[in-house]
Parts: sequence; structure tokens; C-alpha cells
Amino acid sequence: MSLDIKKIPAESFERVHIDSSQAERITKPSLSFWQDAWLRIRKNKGAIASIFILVFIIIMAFVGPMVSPHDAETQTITHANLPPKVQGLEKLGIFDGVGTLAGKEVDLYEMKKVDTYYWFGTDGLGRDMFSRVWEGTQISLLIAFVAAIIDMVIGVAYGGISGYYGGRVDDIMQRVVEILYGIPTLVIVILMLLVMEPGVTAIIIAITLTGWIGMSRIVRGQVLKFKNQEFVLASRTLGASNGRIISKHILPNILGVIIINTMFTIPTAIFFEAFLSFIGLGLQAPDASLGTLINDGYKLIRFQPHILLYPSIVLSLLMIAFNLLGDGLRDAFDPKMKD
Amino acid sequence: ACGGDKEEGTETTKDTEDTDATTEEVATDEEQVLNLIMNAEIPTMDSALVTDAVGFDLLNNVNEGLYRLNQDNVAEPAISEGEPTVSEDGLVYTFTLRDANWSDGSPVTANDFEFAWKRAMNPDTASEYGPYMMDGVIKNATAIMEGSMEYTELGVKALDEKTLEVTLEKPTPYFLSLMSFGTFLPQKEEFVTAQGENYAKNSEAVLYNGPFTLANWDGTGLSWQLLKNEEYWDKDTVKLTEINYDVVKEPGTGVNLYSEGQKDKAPLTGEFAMQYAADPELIHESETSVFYFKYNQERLGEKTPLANVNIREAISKAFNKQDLVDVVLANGSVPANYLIPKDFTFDADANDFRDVNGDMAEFNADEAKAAFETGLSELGVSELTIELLNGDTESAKKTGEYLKNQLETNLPGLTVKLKEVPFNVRLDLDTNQDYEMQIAGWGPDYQDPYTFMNLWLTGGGNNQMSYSNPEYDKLVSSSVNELALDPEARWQALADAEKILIDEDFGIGPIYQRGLMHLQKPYVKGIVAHPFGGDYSYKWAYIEGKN
Amino acid sequence: MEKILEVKDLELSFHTFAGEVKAIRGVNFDLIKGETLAIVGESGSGKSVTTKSIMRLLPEHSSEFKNGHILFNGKDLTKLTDKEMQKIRGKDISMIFQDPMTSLNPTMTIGKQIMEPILKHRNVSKSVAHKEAVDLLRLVGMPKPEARMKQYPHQFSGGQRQRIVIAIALACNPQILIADEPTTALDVTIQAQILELMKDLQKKINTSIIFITHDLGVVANVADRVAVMYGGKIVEIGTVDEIFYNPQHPYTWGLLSSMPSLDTADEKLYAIPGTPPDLLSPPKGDAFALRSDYALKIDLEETPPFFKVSDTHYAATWLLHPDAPQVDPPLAIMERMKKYPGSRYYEGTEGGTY
Amino acid sequence: MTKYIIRRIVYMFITLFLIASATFFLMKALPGSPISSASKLPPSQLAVVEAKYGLDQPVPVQYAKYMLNLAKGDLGNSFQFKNASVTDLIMNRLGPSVLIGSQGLILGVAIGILLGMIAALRQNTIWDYGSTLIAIIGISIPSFVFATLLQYWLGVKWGLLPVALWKDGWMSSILPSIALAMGPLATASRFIRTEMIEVISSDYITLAKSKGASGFEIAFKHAFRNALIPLITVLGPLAAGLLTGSLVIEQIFAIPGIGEQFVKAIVSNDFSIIMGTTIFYSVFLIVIIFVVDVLYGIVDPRIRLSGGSK
Amino acid sequence: MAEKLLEIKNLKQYFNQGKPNEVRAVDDISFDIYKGETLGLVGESGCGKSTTGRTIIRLYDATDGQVIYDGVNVHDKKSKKDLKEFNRKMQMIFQDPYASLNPRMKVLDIIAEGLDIHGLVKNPKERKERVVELLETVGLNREHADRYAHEFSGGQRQRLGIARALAVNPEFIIADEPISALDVSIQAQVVNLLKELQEEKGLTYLFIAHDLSMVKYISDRIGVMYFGKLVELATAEELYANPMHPYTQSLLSAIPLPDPNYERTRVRKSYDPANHNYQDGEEVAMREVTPGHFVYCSEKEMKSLKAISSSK
Ligand SMILES: Nc1ncnc2c1ncn2[C@@H]1O[C@H](COP(=O)(O)OP(=O)(O)OP(=O)(O)O)[C@@H](O)[C@H]1O
Ligand SMILES: Nc1ncnc2c1ncn2[C@@H]1O[C@H](COP(=O)(O)OP(=O)(O)OP(=O)(O)O)[C@@H](O)[C@H]1O
Ligand SMILES: [Mg+2]
Ligand SMILES: [Mg+2]
Repeated sequence: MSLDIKKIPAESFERVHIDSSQAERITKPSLSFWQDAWLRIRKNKGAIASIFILVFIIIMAFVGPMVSPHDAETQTITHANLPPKVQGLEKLGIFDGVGTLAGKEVDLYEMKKVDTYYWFGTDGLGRDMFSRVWEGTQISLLIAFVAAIIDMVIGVAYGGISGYYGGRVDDIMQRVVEILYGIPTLVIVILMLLVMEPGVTAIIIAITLTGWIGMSRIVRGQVLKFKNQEFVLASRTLGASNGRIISKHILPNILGVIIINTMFTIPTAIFFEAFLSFIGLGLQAPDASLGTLINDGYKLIRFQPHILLYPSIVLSLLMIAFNLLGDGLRDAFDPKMKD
Repeated sequence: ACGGDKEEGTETTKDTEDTDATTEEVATDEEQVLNLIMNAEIPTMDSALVTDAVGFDLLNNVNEGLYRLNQDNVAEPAISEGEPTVSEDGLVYTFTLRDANWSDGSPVTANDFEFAWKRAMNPDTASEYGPYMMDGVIKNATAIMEGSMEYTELGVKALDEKTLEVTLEKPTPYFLSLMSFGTFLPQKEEFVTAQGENYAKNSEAVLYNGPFTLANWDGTGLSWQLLKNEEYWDKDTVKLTEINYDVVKEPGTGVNLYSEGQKDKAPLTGEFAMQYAADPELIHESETSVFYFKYNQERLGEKTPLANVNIREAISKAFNKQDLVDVVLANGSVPANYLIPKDFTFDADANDFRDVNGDMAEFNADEAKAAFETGLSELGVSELTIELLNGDTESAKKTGEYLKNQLETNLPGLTVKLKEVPFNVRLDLDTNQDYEMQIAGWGPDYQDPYTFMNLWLTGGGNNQMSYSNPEYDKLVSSSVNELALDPEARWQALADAEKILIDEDFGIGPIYQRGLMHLQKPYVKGIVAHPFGGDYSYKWAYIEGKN
Repeated sequence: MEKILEVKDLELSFHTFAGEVKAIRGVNFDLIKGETLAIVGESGSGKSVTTKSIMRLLPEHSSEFKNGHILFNGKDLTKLTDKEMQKIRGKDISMIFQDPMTSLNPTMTIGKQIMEPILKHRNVSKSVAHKEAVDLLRLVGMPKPEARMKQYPHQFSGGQRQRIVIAIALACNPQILIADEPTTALDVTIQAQILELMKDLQKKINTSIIFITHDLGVVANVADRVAVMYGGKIVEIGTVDEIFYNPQHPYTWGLLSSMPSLDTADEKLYAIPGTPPDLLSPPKGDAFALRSDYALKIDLEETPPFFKVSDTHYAATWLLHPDAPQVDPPLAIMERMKKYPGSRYYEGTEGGTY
Repeated sequence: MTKYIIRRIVYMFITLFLIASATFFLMKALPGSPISSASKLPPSQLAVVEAKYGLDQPVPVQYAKYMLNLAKGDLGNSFQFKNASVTDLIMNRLGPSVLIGSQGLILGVAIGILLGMIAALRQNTIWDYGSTLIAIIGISIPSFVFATLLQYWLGVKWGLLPVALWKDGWMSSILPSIALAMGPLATASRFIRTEMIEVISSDYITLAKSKGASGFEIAFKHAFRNALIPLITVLGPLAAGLLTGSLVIEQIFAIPGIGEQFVKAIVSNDFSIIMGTTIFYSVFLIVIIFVVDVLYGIVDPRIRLSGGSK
Repeated sequence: MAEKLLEIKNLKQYFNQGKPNEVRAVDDISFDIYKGETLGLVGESGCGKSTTGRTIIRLYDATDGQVIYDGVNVHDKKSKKDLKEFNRKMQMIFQDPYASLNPRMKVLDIIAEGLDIHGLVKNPKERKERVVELLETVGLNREHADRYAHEFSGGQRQRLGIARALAVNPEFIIADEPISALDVSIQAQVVNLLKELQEEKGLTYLFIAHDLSMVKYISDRIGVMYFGKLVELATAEELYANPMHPYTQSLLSAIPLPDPNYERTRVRKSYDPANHNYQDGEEVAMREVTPGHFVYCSEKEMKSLKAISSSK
């Protein structure tokens, strides 16, 4: 507790008038909720890396098949089962086209007299894995996005109605969900797939069949929480209609949660598709997804690991990226994590 | 059996390496135990109800009928004491049974055969293969099936304990080879009646009269054993004391178990076979299942583009079969330019039936293209889209993808749309003739070209593609009627018919004859693979040089 | 007057998304044995952080201890290892939090929760601890304490839960009890009960209490001395009478005059305008200057030091500088000052010193 | 409480009824016949065989019969396994599935919890990232790939454990259980981490710290149980999710389990088994959900007591 | 006294009616609010103050009873248009300054919501101008219009809430604990503002709080609630000077005041409902003990209360 009184010039002690509006000034820059969330995400290295990875994969999914000198569908049967070989890297002793054949290490390109490069190698029909992996990624992403969007639409609508209208409506809708919840999804999906014409549509329908339940529960919980928030009540006292309350007050506030949940639905859908292809309920050839590629490849794990490796890497990257991004978004949107 | 459904199975084969192995001196100190992999469970051990490869394979090793396929795949008398006496008209066969016992020590009698066969025709049994195999062969079978006669009227009769009289509907040249088939095995009446509902539900609820007995099978499990049958009449020939089976459906797992030494033999799918190409333990077994395009000429009552013979010809010739078997299948299959498989049927001089016609409808891109153009102009179109129905197993898919690519490449203007469905769905579509083109296959039920040739008779149960050629019909039916007792003429008639089907009408487009690759330990000797019926016989198998 | 705790030049920051939050910017105070020191100040002024830093309960990864000492019986708490600190927590210094609804573990019986510090710090058997816990519950006025030992927090009302929390805090007769807004979440009637309880208990075990609140009524009720915090600093400290009847800092004035007394009638209340300072970039000089009607030029440039008002009373405002102009505090404050002998507006007879 | 249980049981039956009906009609919608050699048989003979299985009757009659039998606990007979009752088939195959399933779940959840705790307690350290990585690997590698790798390395290469088959007793269950554990492990660790972080920042943990509790006591005595509560809600779906795994794992490790049988039945159109297994799975799932709810009450006294007072 | 703006008659609000967890949040209360006055409503937490306010403004449908506003029963079924008009006349300010502003909306849109709903402005420019005007009324300025609620401090937020309510030019405002969640040092901002506005615009307030000193400061009359019932109603001065119901007395005795000397001597009274010793069949109701001073009591109690008050 310092008591030394310094010599201070007298004019320093002039009274100053503080403008009261000055006192109301907010120094922080104005940030919308989204800007604020973006700032937070930006601090999250994992999430940022994930965004880059996702953007990269999505771009590659479309550009990849184009940049490859080989077409995904073309079968060059004499070029079947070649390991990866990349210009430039071959000198480093990696990606040099050496693979095992009949238990021996040989340069398969030389042996089969192939003088082109397959960056990811080829499959059993001599198709370029590079193009196939990216086209597979396209299909996997398509399935995942469409499934996630349908899940979202149904889930939000169902959960929203149930939560917002409450009472008897909610009761009945929740009983229905309770019953659906008791049905083993997997089994129903398999049965549905047996009955439907196989293909992308069937898979999407199968995935969304019960996929929306999780979303609907989350949305319902959120709506229940928000519909009694004071700002919603305030809007009601102003005479706002249900439509206005839902669209202006409730939806914008639960959007974060919906997005986060969708982020987690996407990898689940990708994964489920992969599982379906294992039990043989996948896509119609020659369509390929990451799942079917992995399924084709895993049997060759010991001999032609490249057929498994690349789709697995892409799949894992997608899974990791979506999960980390989901985590990041959750942290960014979560008001509890404000500090 | 219909072979289309079993893509990667341990099926009808001919063992190329060990057939001639002499089985004389076996080192007595070696443990005669064989460890095998099966690709599916045993659905039943009731010979009247068996329909699948596993069941037939096991029955072949634990039971014995009047005949048995020997190491050269020739049916030779087994429970039958020598050749039967045959009536002039070739309709009545009289078998004398040898002294043989059931595993419970009781003798095998003529009544056991009469009972078993009639039981298979009894509607209450609801046997699928009984009627199928006996229809048109054993007297009255057809009438019984149609319900106009009691099953007791079946043309089989135990004259006494040891004498069995079988009356045929019409002379059947391959009748004796049928006698080695699972459906014609004996069943002991008292035992079956005593067991009632429980009959053949597990390994205790069956009697055995073959080289081995089944043990430790609970009816649904994934593992079981065969033990040497001490009551078997020819037990001195049997060396193995024990065969251990496990069901492994993943080929990779099978290979792992093999490499680890737990199993003595493992089937290989193409991907694995390729990698083991240079392995001395790799064995190749050719099979008698043939795969081909079925060209449906009339879909749901409407003509398809495939009704045009030039289009059919074009497709038949437009794909490289060699590449397919070498690269895509890589499982020891061979290109098929025929319907009747190689190494399947032989004439009296042991000449392969295949030698008569040789190759037909071979791959020829130019001819294909020319035919396609003709076909297109005949149809008045410039492009064609054809749906190709296919199975949904892995190798089927791969084959389909390859063929699609080949056809589209070699026949400009053709688009192939793949439709891959589960086996049952495919059968359904096939039955309703609701497809354009499909990849199908057939495995023989008995050792005669007729098992393949009768498929394409006009209105035949398996035709399902509106193929009809009176000349073909005439030739094929002559083989079981007027020419039945004239082997040479019959042979020629069947060959002519095959030529019509494949090379003139292009009714079907052969693709490949399936082969199988196995890894087999070098110390395993004497396994005999059969082209039909049970896949393998272990009666002559033994272990040598394991230690 | 034995000092049990000395906080010297405490400075502490948090690292957040937005940047460094300088939550504590040089806090000094002592705590004397047996007294109750109230810390008041508006939300976000750093009251909780100060006390949490004494207990070292701040999140390790985001908080940074920048400077200062916290001497407890001569030991510097900032230098202790975690293990040593654990021995002090709950035994020598214990804490009560604002919200009784969330400060009990919902999945543990309250018996266990009370016994925990006893077992932890006092080498006694379970049965002894159990008995003591029952006694504690009885002490804080819980009816049927035996039976309630086995119950879970949600089976208690808010006031009862706060009593339990107090029982936990008192389990080892701590030398210092830190109460961080222990009654803010409670109703006035229950608040009154809890305050009485705390005062009774303090008499019994003679602990020193640091009592945080922003309710000046409560302060008047419990405190011996009061520290007023603003913007991460203590701006005024003195005995309860000095702060209430002779406040010197404009912020204290604002605080005191914004509360209507039961007889303030129609005149407008004094309101502190504006918003609290942003501790991400604390203003230069006196943090309160921008909201003050009494700001001096120097307030905007230089941080005021502590000026002594009396031996026990210090305030950090340039207004106390000898060269500063005389200003009249708000009316309500003048009213208060009139009652206090030490004040310049004293109207009594006991003679002012100013 | 009894009212609640009764209500639950009523829902269980409704659910089961709906599932059974839905499955039944789905099966009827399936193309193809369950009779394996249907295509070979002439119509007259096919009729005989179909009559034996009651397939000749109109669908509503078949449905009514099936439901009646179901009510009696009779799931009918298999088509592939001649004469075998579906109940027996399921019972015979149950053991291995339950063993690897429960082991996988316990192992996965236990390790997952541990990893999650470590990650939460050592937030933003190498421990955290490590355990996050393991969790993410767990959810991003398909179980069949993982199982294949395990089989090859641990079984064939290093010979540590049986490669496959259900022969070596408990040893045989280790690899499949590990393969199955990956999913639950990942889920549990993610859940626990998130929850633990939240719990740790709650007031009662601060209070526990202020009592002088050590880091270990905080983590295990105070935080753990509270962090567990949300995990319990996903145990049901998690257990159900193991079914997904078991279909694959049983096939790869050649284990005589119920999932493997289910796949086989699907492939061969054996709808008695498909339906039986579906119903069995549903019962299993419903019971699991019920058990989870009960468990929830045990772990969370708030639920227990308010449930009890109802 | 002035004319009645609002009459509340036998209002009841039960939650979960008929279920085991039934809550009688408001249990048969009646009172009037006069034009231009401020009626304070106090009572401990959970006694039903907010529910009363919310039922009056029709956020809840009353279980029973009437709320008569300007002679019309608010709870009668009404057309959308009437409802809207009613919504315009009666407004509410909420307790929690954080929860009562939509975090996803800009201040401009929050305040203009009422304008939009009731079509009170014609174009965006007018809208903006009106909002700025309102902001200035509550002591904020133009700059603030483009910010989000979370950027404001508690006091500022509460003022935004007031501006929102004022936007539709209401006659009657229910202020549900508008200052309880605020820091003491800024409570005064809001209270002053409310008072000013009342003077300027002739507003009528129902002011809900549990802090009696603020209530006394702002209110003309005060009602005390206890467990869903109104137990005492009198003018502010009268209530403080002469609390009659034992609960009111207990409440008053519990409030700590910022005055150490007073605190040293304050004696707290406790209230135990059992002390009433009401007999079976005894009618307990609001009775006017002295003019304008109502107490919830039995006939017998009234007599003794009357006796005491006349002896003063
Ligand atoms: N864990 C934290 N991370 C970042 N900033 C924090 C953290 N805890 C507190 N702060 C900041 O430190 C400052 C002081 O906070 P503190 O909790 O001490 O205020 P207080 O005086 O106790 O307020 P209240 O009366 O609201 O409890 C605030 O600006 C707050 O935002
Ligand atoms: N929607 C609701 N459903 C069920 N009970 C409710 C509901 N809203 C309020 N209650 C109950 O009604 C009672 C009165 O609540 P209310 O919010 O009116 O109290 P209050 O006096 O405003 O309290 P506070 O001072 O805490 O705001 C409480 O017991 C509360 O739990
Ligand atoms: Mg605080
Ligand atoms: Mg309230």
C-alpha cells in the first residue's frame, strides 16, 4: 500500500467530464454469432486441418479422375494388379512398381512390360486405382451427404414438431420413436435392401430409414429447451405467430447443434455403406464406393496391399476429418466453452 | 446340381495329381488324420432331403449306394455285388447285394434301398431331389409326382434280403452312374421309423454304411468329424482314421489356417491363387460346371433383341475368354467354347466327349463385330442396350464387369447394363423369364451329356429363354429314346445337338468351365475328386511324409 | 492482530480464445485471525478469481500466475507442490460456493461428501468420521441428521444444501473459510438464516472468513472489514463502518448510493452508467474513470496508488491526493457520512479529524 | 414404478409385434423361394414341398399362423437346415455370439473409459491426442479390415493366438473380442472425454478439490460416476451395434455364432431363420434398452429415486 | 383512486393438473391494477410471481379465473386480430437479461420485432429510425443497433429488453424481476429508466421482484405472495410501516440493508404457517383490514389485526 505522494502537475487534477455515451461504448468489434464461431474454430488446429483435408478430398474426388492419365472404367487386362508407381518417386525406392508375385519381390511393371505409371496401382481388372479411388470417394460422399441431408430434414421436422407442439402430439410422436428405437436398425436395413432394387438409392433409403431418429431426438430436446426461453416468450408476447417463432427464433438457435450432428452423421453413413458392401448388399458394379473398394481390397491385404491401402486412407481421412470438424464445431458453438 | 450358385466351392472336380497314386504302402506309424475346410454347414444328412454340395459330399463318404465312383471316376459296383442283370429291353435291373453292414452292425438289405427310394418319393417327405432324379427314370416316378399314383408303386422292389429289382420308365444309358448318387443311398427302415422326427438331425441320428461315420455333428454346427467306419465292408482300403472339418467361409481365413498348419487343404479364390501361383503346394482341380450367357429371346412375352441370331453370335464371340480365366478368375478355370465340359464323359474307349465337336464359338472380335452390324441392321437400330443379369458374389461381379467391358469394347454401339442380384432373385427372374441376358452355370447331376443337353429342349423346365429348335429337340430326345441303347449313334446325336445350340443358333454363349485351386499339403495323398455327386472321396486318401 | 493470510501484488491472467484476460491486476490485502473480510464489487471484478487463486483452484491450462505472493501463516501458497496444497485445502482453508444446487456431487450421498475431508485430513476411522459428520449436520441445523446422511443432494432443498456445503467446509475446523457468494442463489429469508448460521459458527470455531458478495446489505450484516474490488483491483479497503459511512472511492459511492434504503423516497437513484471494463485490454489509469462523474484528467493517464484514510482505511483514487479538488459525493453518500465521526461531513458531536 | 415397468413391457410387446409383422411382410415381398432347388422342380412337386412348409396358403393365413405360433414361442422350422427348429438353431449358436459380444463390449467400454479419462484429465497433452487418435482409428477402420489384420499378425505371423475357429475354448474368443471392441472403445472414449471435461469443470468438482481431494480421488470418486451417466444411455445402441460387428467378425473368424448364421440365411432366403433371428435381435435390443434404463437409475440416484416415487 | 386498468379475479394456474406432480403455482388470487400505478409483487422464489405475470399476459392459459383488461376478459377466446391488439397493449420485460434476447439476432431486429409483427413501420428506413429512437430512449445509441445481444453487459441488455417492449407503445408492462439478475451497481440504471418512462408515457407496471427495498422504491402498492396465494396487499408505505401478515413481517425482517448499524440490531422473525392454527371450516380470504390494506386472514385474525392497527 504505497503512500508516497508524487509531485504531480496541478492540471492533472482538473475534473474531466466523461460523456455518458462514451461509457456505453462497446470496445469489442461487432461479431455475429457465426463470426465468433469461426474465430473459435480458427483457433482449433484439428478443425482447420480437417477443413483443408475435406476440401482437398472433395476437390480430388472430382478432379482426381480427370488428372489421372487413365480412366476409371478402362480395363487393361494386361495391366492387372500392378503396384503403385509414381514418376520421380520411383528413384527413391518407393512407388517404384515393385510388388510381390508368387512370394518374390519383382518389378511388376518391367515384368509385364508396362511403361506407364499408375499412381495408386491397378486392380484385378487392370483399372487405374487412382481414378477409381476418387470416383469411389465421389459416390461415398454422395451417399453420405444425401443421407445426412435427408436425416436432417426428417429429423428436424419430426423433432421440431414433437418438441414445439408438445403435449399429446409430443406424447404420440415420442411413443412412435420409442418403438422405432427398439427395432434393430441393421436388420431392418438388410431386409429393406433385399427387397429393393440394389443401388445408390436403395442404400440411401436404407441408411436414412432409421438414421433420422438420433437427429429428431436432439432437435426435440433443443426445441423443448428453447421454446420456453425468455426470448421466445418475449416474441410470443409481441404476438408472433408459431411460424415466426420457429423460423426466426428457434431454428437459428439450434442450427449449430443440427450442423454438428450432421457432421457426425456423414461419417456414420460412409461407414455403414462400407459395412453393407461387406455383406454383399452394396452397390451395383461397375459403380464403386470407398466401401466396395475396401471390401475388394481387404482380401488382398497380404499381397496387394495397395488395393486396400488407398481407399482406406481416404476413408480414414474423411472419418477423422468429419469427426474432428464435428468436435471443433461443437466446441465453437458451445456457449459453455465461451472462455 | 445347378452350379450357378456356388462360385467358390469345393465342388465336383477331377483330381489331376493324385488320381494315379498307388495306395499300397502306407507308413503305419503316421497319424492318419486329415484336417479339412468346408465352405458351408451341413444342412441335413437325410439322403432323401439333401440338395446341396456339402450334404452330397459327406453322404458320399459316410454311406454307400449300389455303385460308387472309383478313383478314375467310373461308377463301379459297391453295395451291389458285381454288375446287375439287365433285362433285354434295358428296363429291369436286378442287383444282388454284397454282405455289408450298417454302422450299428446290422446288415444292409435290399429293403433298405426300396424303403429309401420310396421314402424320397413320399409327398410327406417333401424331398426335392428324389422326384427330380427319379422323374422319367424309375418306373412310375412321374405318375407319383403328378399325384396319380401312390409312392408305394415306385418301380423298386426288394425280391429278398439281398436282391433288389429296379424297373425303369425307359432305357436309361446312364442309369448305373446314377446309382452312385446320394439320392439313391439306402436307409434302414427300422432306424428311420424309430428316430421319427429326429432322423438325421445330428450325427447320432443317422446310420452309416460307407467308409466313414460322421461324429460330433450337432445338426447346425460349424465343425464335425469323420471317423473310420469299422463296419464298412471294404474297411481295409480305408487308411484315414479321422477327418476333421471346420466351416470357414472367408477364403482368407482358410488360407491363414492352412499357413498356420491347422488345415491340410484350403480352397483359393482367384486373388489368392494368383499369389500362390508358384507355390508347389498349389493344386489345380478342374470342375465340370460350365458357365455361359443365357440369351433370353422373349422377355415377359416380348421379343428381345437377342431373338436375333446375329446379335447372339456377336455376343458369343465378342469377349476374350482366355484373359477372363487367366486374369479375372485366375482360379484354374478354362475358357469354354462348348457346353459339355472337358474331362467329364468318356466313350467306351475313354475318349472325351469333347473331342467330337472341339471348340465352337471362339473369341473373334472381327467376326463378332461383323455379326453385330448385321444384327443391328436387321433390327433396324444403330445402338443397343442390353441388360446383363448377374449374381452378386464377388467373383460374379468381377466377371460381369469384365464381360461388360469386353462386349462394349468389341461391339461398338452396344451398352451393357449390369444388374447384380442375389442368387434367389436371379432364379426368380429366370423362372419368370424377366431378363435379357444372364450369366448362368450348370453342374452335372449324373455322368452323361444329357444332364446338360436336356436343358434347352423346347419348353424344358430350365430353358426359360424361349430357345427352340425342332432339330435340336429331335436329336436330344433321340438320345434317351430310340438311340438309348446305341452308344455311338447317341454320342453323335448329342454332339450334333451341341453344335446346333452353340455354333449355329448361338442359343447360349459359353464362357468358361470352372476350375478350382487349392493349397494342399504335400503329405496328403489319394484324395479323389469327382465330377458330379459328392465332390470328394476320402476312401483312398492317406497321409504320407508328414513327419 | 495476527495476520493469517497476506496477499501481495497478486497478478493473474487467463488465456482465452480472444486473448489474455488480465483478471487480477495487483491485489493486496491481509486477513486477520477471527475476522470476516468481505469482498464486494461488481460482477467480473475478480472476486472469485482472487479467492480461487488462494486455493489454487483455477484451471491450470488456461490461467497464468504472473506475480505476487500468497502467504498463509508465512508459507507462500504459490510455491507449494500440488500434494502440499492438497493437505491445506479443506483442512486449513476451505470454501463455500455460490450455488448450492450445483456444488454437491449428485451421485454421492451427502454423508460421504461430508466425511470425505474428515477421512482425508484427520486420520480417524470411518465410524468416527461418520459420527462427526452427523454432528456437523446437527451443528448446521439439519433436522434428523442420522437419517439424512444416506440421502442424495437432490433430496434436499436449496437452503439445506447450502447448509451441507457449510458443514463440509467446517469439517476440519479450517483457519480460513472462503465463502464465494454463499447466499446469492438463495431467498432472502433463507439467506438470513444462512448468514446467522455462519456468524454463529464463526464464533464457535474462531475462523477467519473471506466473504464474497455484491450485496451490500449482506456485507453490512457480516463483515468486520470490507474490500471493494473493481476491474481486477482492490480500490478501497477499510472497516465495515469506514466503507459504509466514510467511503472515499467514487465506485464505492456509486455502489452505495445505487441501493435505495427503505426510506429513500422519490428522488432518483444514483446509477453507475456504462459497462465494466474489458479486462482483455484494461483501460489506462483508473479503470473506473470512464464511468465516473468525478474523473480527473490524471485518472485517464495514471493508475492511482493507495491513499491512506486511516490506519485501517485505504482507497485508490486520485481524489485523495492533496492536490486534488474537493468534490462532494452524491447526496446519499453525504447522508451516510454525516453519521460517521471520521468523515468531513460529520454532523455529530464527537469531532471529526479531517 | 410398477406402472412404469408395465408401460415398458406393453411397449416391448407392441414393438415386437410391429417388428414381427414388418419382417413377415418384407420376407413375403422378397423375390425368390426359400426352397433351394425350386427352379428344378416341376410345379406339382414344388407344390408338395411348399405345402409342407405351409407356403401354399394365402399370405394373411400364413401371417396369422406365424403370429399365433410366435405367441406360443414357436419360431417355426428352418428351410436350409431340414427339420431344424429355428429356436434350436438360435440357441445352438447363441453361446459364442454372446461370449464374444459381451467380452467385446466390456473390453471396449472399459478401455474406452480409461482412454477417455486419460484424455480428459490430461487435456491438450500428448496423452489426449494419443487417445483421440486411437478412438478415431477405432471408428475409421472397418471392422472387417481390422479383424483381418489382427488375424494375420497376431494369429499367423506371431502365432500368439488362434487364427480362427471355435476350438481353443476361451483363447478362440480373444481376437474376435478385440476386433469387436474397437467400436465401443472409440465411442466410449469420446463420450467419456467430452463428459469428463464437462464434469471436471463443474462446481462440485471444484468443491471436492477444495476439500483437498487428490487428482486420483477427483477423477475416480467424484467425476467418474457422473461422467458415466451419459455413456450408459448409449450402451443400448452400442450393444446393438455389436450385432453389426458380429455378423462380420463371426464370418472372418469362422465362429459358430448367430450373426454368421443370419448372413447365411439371408443369402439362402431362409426366411424362418431371418425372421426368427430378427425377432430375437429385437427382443435382445429391447431388453438391453430396458436394462440400460434400470442401470441408469442405479448410477444416477436422481433418476432412481424419482422413478421410485412414481 | 384512478380507474382500474386490470382486474384479476380468482385467477388459478395449476401445472400438470390431475397428475401426481401437480403444482398449484397460482391458487385463486384476485387484485386490481390502476391506470398509471406500479404494483409491486414480492414473495420468495417459486411462490408463483412469474406465473401470475405470465398468465396475465396469456403466455399460459389460466386454469380458472378472469383477467379483465379494459373491461375485456383476456382469457376469453378471441380472434387473432384482437389478440394481436392485446399483445400490443400489454408487454413484458423478463428476468434474465441473457436468456431474453435472441443471441442470433441483431439488436435492430430484436427491437423491431414488435414493429414488424404489428406492421407499425412502413419501410426499412423508418424502421431503423424508430429503433434508434427507442435505443436513445433507453440510453443507448445508434451504433448499438448493429450489434448482437451477447456483446452487451447485463444492464444494457435489460435496457434492450425494455426498448423491445416499448416498441409497440404498450400501456401496461409486466416487469418480471427485471433487476434480480443484475449487478447492484447497475440495477439503478434500469429502475431509474422504468420510472422515467412511466412518468413520460403514463405507463402502468406490474413489477415483480423479491428484493423488497427496490420494490418499495418503485411501487405505489405492493402485493406479497406466499405459495401461490396473495397474502397481503397495501400501499408501499403502509406495507413497510405496518406489515400485518406474519409472512410479510418475516420477509421484511430478513432483508439486509447496507447499513452496518442497522444490521447490528436487526432481529429476524421467522414465519411458520402452522402458527395460524386455522380451524376446520374457517374461511381464510383477503380482507380489507384498514382502507386499502388487504390481508389474507380469517375472520378472527382480522379482528385482532384491526385492534392492533387502531391502537397505533
Ligand atoms: N476460467 C477463466 N477463463 C478465462 N477468464 C476467466 C476465467 N474465470 C474468470 N475469468 C475472468 O476473470 C474476470 C474475473 O472473474 P471473477 O469470476 O473473479 O469475477 P467475480 O468478481 O467473481 O464476478 P461474479 O460476481 O460474477 O462472480 C472476469 O472477467 C472473468 O471473465
Ligand atoms: N411450466 C411449468 N410446469 C410446471 N411447473 C411450473 C411451470 N412453471 C412454473 N412452475 C412451478 O410453479 C411454481 C411457481 O413458479 P414461478 O416461476 O411462478 O415462481 P416465481 O415466484 O416467479 O419464482 P422466482 O422468484 O424463482 O422467479 C414453482 O413451484 C415452479 O416450479
Ligand atoms: Mg464470482
Ligand atoms: Mg420468476
